[in-house]
Formats: sequence, structure tokens, C-alpha cells
Amino acid sequence: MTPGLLFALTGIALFSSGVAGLILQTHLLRKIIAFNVMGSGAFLVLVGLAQRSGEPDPVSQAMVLTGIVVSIAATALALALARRLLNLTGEMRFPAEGQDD
Amino acid sequence: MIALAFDLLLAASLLWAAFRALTTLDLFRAVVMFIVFGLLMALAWARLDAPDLALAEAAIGAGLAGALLFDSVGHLRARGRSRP
Amino acid sequence: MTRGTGRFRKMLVSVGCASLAGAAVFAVMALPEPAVRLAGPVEANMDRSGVTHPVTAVLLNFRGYDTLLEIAVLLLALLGVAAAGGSEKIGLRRLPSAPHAFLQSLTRLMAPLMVLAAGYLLWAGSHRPGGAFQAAAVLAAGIVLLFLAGLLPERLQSDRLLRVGMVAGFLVFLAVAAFPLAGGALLQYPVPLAGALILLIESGLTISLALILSGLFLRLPDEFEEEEE
Amino acid sequence: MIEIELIPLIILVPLLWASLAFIAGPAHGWKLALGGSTLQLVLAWRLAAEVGGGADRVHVPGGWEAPLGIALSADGLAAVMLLLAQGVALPLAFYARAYFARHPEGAHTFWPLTGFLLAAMNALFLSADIFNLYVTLELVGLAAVGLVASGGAGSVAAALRYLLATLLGSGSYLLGVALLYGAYGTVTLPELASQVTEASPPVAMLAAGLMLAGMAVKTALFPFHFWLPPAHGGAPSPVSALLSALVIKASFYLAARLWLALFLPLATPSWGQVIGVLGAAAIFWGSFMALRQARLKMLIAYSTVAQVGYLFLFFPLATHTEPAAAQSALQGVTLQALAHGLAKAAMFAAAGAVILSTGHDRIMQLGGITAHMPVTVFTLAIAGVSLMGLPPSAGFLAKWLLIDSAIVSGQWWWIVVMIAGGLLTAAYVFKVLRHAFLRAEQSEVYKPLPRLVEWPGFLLAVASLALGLRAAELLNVLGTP
Repeated sequence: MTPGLLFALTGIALFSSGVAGLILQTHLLRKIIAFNVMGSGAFLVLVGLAQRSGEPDPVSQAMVLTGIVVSIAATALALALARRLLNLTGEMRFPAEGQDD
Repeated sequence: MIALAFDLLLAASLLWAAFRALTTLDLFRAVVMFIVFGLLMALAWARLDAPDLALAEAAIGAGLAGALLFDSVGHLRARGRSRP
Repeated sequence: MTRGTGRFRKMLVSVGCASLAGAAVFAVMALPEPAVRLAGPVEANMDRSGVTHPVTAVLLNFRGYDTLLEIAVLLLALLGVAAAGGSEKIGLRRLPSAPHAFLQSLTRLMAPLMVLAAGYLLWAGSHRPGGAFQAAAVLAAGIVLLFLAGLLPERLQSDRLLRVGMVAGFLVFLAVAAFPLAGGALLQYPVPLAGALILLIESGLTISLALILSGLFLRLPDEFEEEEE
Repeated sequence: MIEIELIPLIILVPLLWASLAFIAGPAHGWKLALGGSTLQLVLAWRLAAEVGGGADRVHVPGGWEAPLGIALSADGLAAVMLLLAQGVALPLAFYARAYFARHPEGAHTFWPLTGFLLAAMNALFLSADIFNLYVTLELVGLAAVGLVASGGAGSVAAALRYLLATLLGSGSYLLGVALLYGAYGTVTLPELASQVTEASPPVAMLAAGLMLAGMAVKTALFPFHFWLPPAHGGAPSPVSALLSALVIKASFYLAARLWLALFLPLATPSWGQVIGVLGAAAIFWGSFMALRQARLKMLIAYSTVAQVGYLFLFFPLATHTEPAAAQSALQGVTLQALAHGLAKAAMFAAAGAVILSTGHDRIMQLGGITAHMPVTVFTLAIAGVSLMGLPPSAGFLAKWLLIDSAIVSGQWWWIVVMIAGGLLTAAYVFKVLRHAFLRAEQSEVYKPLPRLVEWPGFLLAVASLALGLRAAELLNVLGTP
């Protein structure tokens, strides 16, 4: 088994646990961590699968570099909103359904 | 052979760190585990012949994201102290 | 939501994610060899890319259009953070009250080193791992450190100057991208100039990205300025 | 005449004015926005004329031919969607200028965010590269979330919910991209299209599921609609109009494009039926919830949930049906996107006018408004006609074509859904109008409004109605799939 394939499979597991965390966790910081785990999983699949024969693939690596930057942008925005919510409601969770309109 | 064993260990550590980051009850520790996860990701990129990604992951994925999360945990705790 | 439906939802999501993982592992194990390999075309065109490091060639030449849009993503995040903060200023949050003397002397030592490291990473990007993003991350860390030590020059905190600095790199990129439209395609650098133009873009990006990345950190809402609802 | 490159320009122009507006601040941002949007509309018009006149247009950034580089291409569908985006954006720019002059919350980030949003959508409509499409999706998502967040304290939770949903959607899409790239070694749509066949490995099927599910979340298809009503209903009105009219169309466009260009050989008719059932559920649930709302903007937002359902009826009608049925389905769904875009922008603009004038948007207290704001009430009524699908509106023609497609392909059950949906739409539109035409019970205070608050919405509503009369030209641009 090449490192590419191995890390692609790891990436699949990370992606799935990230999705589960993103949906199920209630604390917003945990949701944000889960989103990052999900993203890292997708990146590993992208590079890992492309390199499963063992050759480095600069195209997928450049794509993931783009992806990492997009991820940090989204993380910062999510944290800013979560902290504003904390300032407003005193909690880093979503208000109960139907109360935020 | 040794390389494969190392990769397997690395993959297992990645999964473990991610699991801990997602489930640890204490938020501070969860963020620490997330940074460990980021550093392990950097190692994985190095193993995948992607030094650019290893650098970027260490600086941005673990470093900057970690700093942002730490700062937010600090903010959360300060907030908790200011109102009992 | 009652406890019963909560548990049901948790089970549903867990089972869903697990079966997604299972299906993906199965699908990946059954993969044939791909019909196309891009590593070949990348290598074949390296001598026309202006740089010698393949990842940089993809990032700033072959798929430079992706990178152009990606810088816009960062600017958007910054705008979103500003919108979420509800304040008109792009500028920084409140200074920490009493910076530690040790932190100050450490920062005085570290800051020049970080600028040096960023410069090296930027220059290295054309022929080995490194480039604007990594350089900008180091520079951004330096700015945050300066800020925490209370050493950030007053001038760097002016709102208008910050805005210009944050957008300047993107505008340079945009200009270099649009210029070839006069006779060719978007981002079609003349081959002899490609190396110089990529360095120009990366230099602009390093400064702007450093300001944006540090701005993302320093702009997060932190004062307890608001009333609870 | 000089040959100008329309495809890159229609992306670069908004990028440029958005960054300049970022520097200039709100005091000058609107001038940049008006100038830029006007230029974009001209560019989109010319592109549509060229595409309608014959061949599709292609642009290759950097001169690097795919698969190494990224390909941009404009076919009929892309040209029509570009026209919709610029056609809605320009009147809304006038409206937003007048709106924010009265109600400045959110004004300081509105212009640059809107510029980036338009650039992102134009880039999305034109891209033929699935990874580049991922970048444009994230751009659209972050811009839209930033716009919602600018609504102030009340919108923070809605913005964050929207952000997490949209990130889940694009994450799912990205995994699909990773699998396709791993399987085929390319991210170029035409190249992939030639390789994805019935005999494709299971990974292609999985990628299809992931990418379509991601787009369903981003388009707020039932049951993933939970994020939409608070985000669209709580944002500043110019933002609500942009989001409901355009942003959800972008992710739907991508779902339809991937389906037509890539996944059709993999799909069985039952896939189409499943998506259609979700669409039908969206129509019923969205309309039902709209009827129950007390606030005008929330009613309009739930109406969007319902109208999104019609868009997804495209999938059962166009999956392995007769070519004539598939053709009608594509034409119908495109007209539905246009009609709904124009009508919904008009309705949110009108709701914003009501809020500016009275300070609230409670439906029960709209009585007497007809005397004070006749233009706004007419806007709501005309846009309502198009939503209900009455002749001669574009909404009527859209539903007519969809019903025609259902008849040709022998799927009568979708006709039942569409007719029932039309009746439900009529119910909630008339609920609003009935209260508007009541006499005032209490003495409500109406602040007089400048014309630019009411007339852009009216223009959009009339456009939605009149489009039905000029649909032949549009369908000509659209061409055959």
C-alpha cells in the first residue's frame, strides 16, 4: 500500500467524523473544529488519491494549498460570528429553534 | 517496511487526535488536541512529498487556526468569569 | 426537542456518516488507474512557466485564476468579520492593557528575524517549497506579536492605510491578470517576463495577505460592548 | 470594432469595483457599484447576443489548455443566468443606495460584499472546471454570509447557521471533486464528461451523490432548508433580495449543470424521482409555513423554500425522458429561475419599503397601506401574479413548460404537485394583499419615501411579468441542451 492510498483512506475517516461532529456537536467552537477536521479529510483524499501510484502530483498539492487558505478564511469568519453570539447571548451555542427570527 | 509502519502509526495518530479534538469535554484540551492534529497533518503532508503543504499546514492550519481557537477559548473563559 | 428524538437523530447521523465512510473506502479500493495524469503536462510546460518549482507554477501560472479568486475569498472573510463585528472600522481591537516587558524584548528580537524568514520564503518559492502564502503567515505572526507587545507602529493602525494595504496585493494581481487581455487571454504572461511578473504578484500578495491574516486575528469581536438580548 | 473578451471582463469588472469600494467606504461605494453593474449588464447582454447568435464562447486563462489549465465557457444556460444576475443587481443597486440612506445598518460592508458576490456568481456560471467551481462556491457562500451578518445583532445566529450549512455543502462537494480527480486525473468538465459512462467505477456514483447533496444543502432543498428563512428573512432587505433572487440559483445552476454534463449516464429514473419528491415536499412545506408567518419578510422567505421545490422538479422531468420532455423541462426550469429571481427581488424590495415607511413588517397591521404606498402594494401584487404562475407572466410560461414536459414524459403526478403548489402560492399571496387592502384600524404613521425606494422593486416585478411576453428570445439564447 502506498502512502497516498493509506492517507486517502485516513482522509475518508476524518471527513466522515468531521461531518458527524459538525452536525451533532452543540458547542460552536467544537462545530468549528469539526469543520476543520472535515476539510483536512477532503484534502487528504484529494492529494492521497492523486498520488496513489507513488508519484507526487503538483496539481492536487496546489489545489489543497488553495483549500487550506479557504479553510482558514471560513474559520475566522465562523469564530467572529460565534464570539459575537457569545457577546450577545452569553452562550456559544445556537439559541433554541424558532427563537432567532 | 519501516516506512509503512511509520505511515500506519501516523494515520492512527491522526484519527486519534481528531477524535480527541472532537470529543474531549474540556475545551482548552480539545483545542490543544486540534493543534496536535494540525502538526500531525503537516507530518502527513511531508510523507506525501508535499513540503509546501507541510509548511502551510504548520503555519496556517495548526498555527493561525490554533491561535484563533485559543484566543476564543480565552475569550469564553474571561466571559464566564465576568458573569457568574 | 425531546431526548428520544435527540438520540434518534444522533444515531441517524452516526449511521449515515459511517456508511458514507464505508462506501467511500469500498469505492476507493476499487479504483482503476486514471486515464489522465497532470504531472506530465506540468513537467512538459515548466520551462514556459517562469519558475522552477512545480507547485508554484501550478499556483501562479497554470491555475493562477484559482489563486486570484482565492485572494478574494480572504478579503471576503475579512469583510465578513468586520460585518460580524458591527463596527465601521477595519482597524484593530483594543490594545492589551499592560504588555509584559519580557514579551517586548522578545518581540524586538523576533520581529526582524520573522521579516527575514518571510523574505526568504517568498524568494524561495520560485524554485523550492515556499511562496507568498507561507511567507505571509510568518509575517502575520510577526504583526500579531508586535501588537500583543504593544509595539505596533501607530501608522499601521490607520484605517485607510490598512484598507489600501490589504487590497493592494489583490489589485496588483488583478492588473497583471487583466493586462494580457489586450492581445491574448487572462493571466497569459509573456514567457520571458513570467518569472518577474510572478515575483511581482507574490511580493504584493505577501504584504497584503500578512495584513489580512493578522487582521482576521486582530479583528475578532472581543469587547463586551453589547447588551444581552 | 475591437474584439473584446467578454468572459473574463464580466468577472474582472465586479472584482475591481468591489476592491475599490472596500477602500473607498460606503460614501463612495455606491457610485462604483452603479457604474460597475451598468457595465456588467452591457457585457452580459452582448454575451447573450453572441451566444444566441450561434456558437458557445470559450476562454482559456493563461493560454493553458485544459486539462492543465482552467477552462471558462459560456453556453446558453450560462448566458441567461448571467443576464439574470446583472439584470437583478442593477435595479437593486439603486434600491440599496436609497434604502441604506434611510437605514444605515449594514451599509458599511454592503458594496464590496455585493461586488465580490456578483463576481463570484459570474465566475461560477462561466467555469467549466470542477475545482475552480469549488473556489467560486466558497466565494459565493462567504460573500452571502457576510451580507447576512451585516444585518446586526439580530442576524448573527442566522448568519452562523447559514455559514455552517454552506460549509457543509461545499465540503461535501469538495470530497466529490477529490474522488473524481482521483478516478479520472482531471477536473475539466468536458474531459470528465467523455469518461463518465454507465460502466464507471462506483466512485463516480459516490461523487455524484456527494456533489448533488452538497448543492441541495446550499440551495436549501427540503429537508435542508432550515437555514434559509432566518437568513433571508432577517437580513437587510437589499441583501434578502440578492440572496433569494440570485444566490440559491447559483448552487441550483451547478447541480443542474453537473447533472446534464456529467452524471446523466450514471443516473436511473428513480434518482430523478427521489429528488422530485423532495422538491414536492419543499413546495408543500414551504407554502404551508409561509401561510403561517406573521411577518412579511418571513413569509417571503418561506415562499423561497417553496419555489426552490419547483426548480428541483427539473430532475425527474429531464432524467432519461424523451428529448422533447427534457427540452421543455430545461426551458421551464430556466424561466422559473428567472421569473422567481425577478419577482422575489421585487417582493423583498417592497417589504423593505414597508419597513422603512412604517418601521415594521407585521402582516396583520398592513391595513391602510394601499392608500399611502400604492406603488409598493402593486409591486407585491404583480410579483405575486408571477409567483402564482398566472398569464401572461414568466412564471406562467415556466409552469406551462414544466407541465408540458410532465405530460410528454407521462409523469402526471408532478402536474398535480404543480397545480396544488400554485393554489397554495395564491393563498399566501392573497393573505398579504387582503391585509394590505383592508382599511387601517389604528392610525399607523407612514413616513414618506423617496421614489428610489419603491420604483426599482416595481420595475423588477413588471420585468417578471413582461418576461413572459419576450420569452422567445430568451429561449433562443438558451438553445438546446
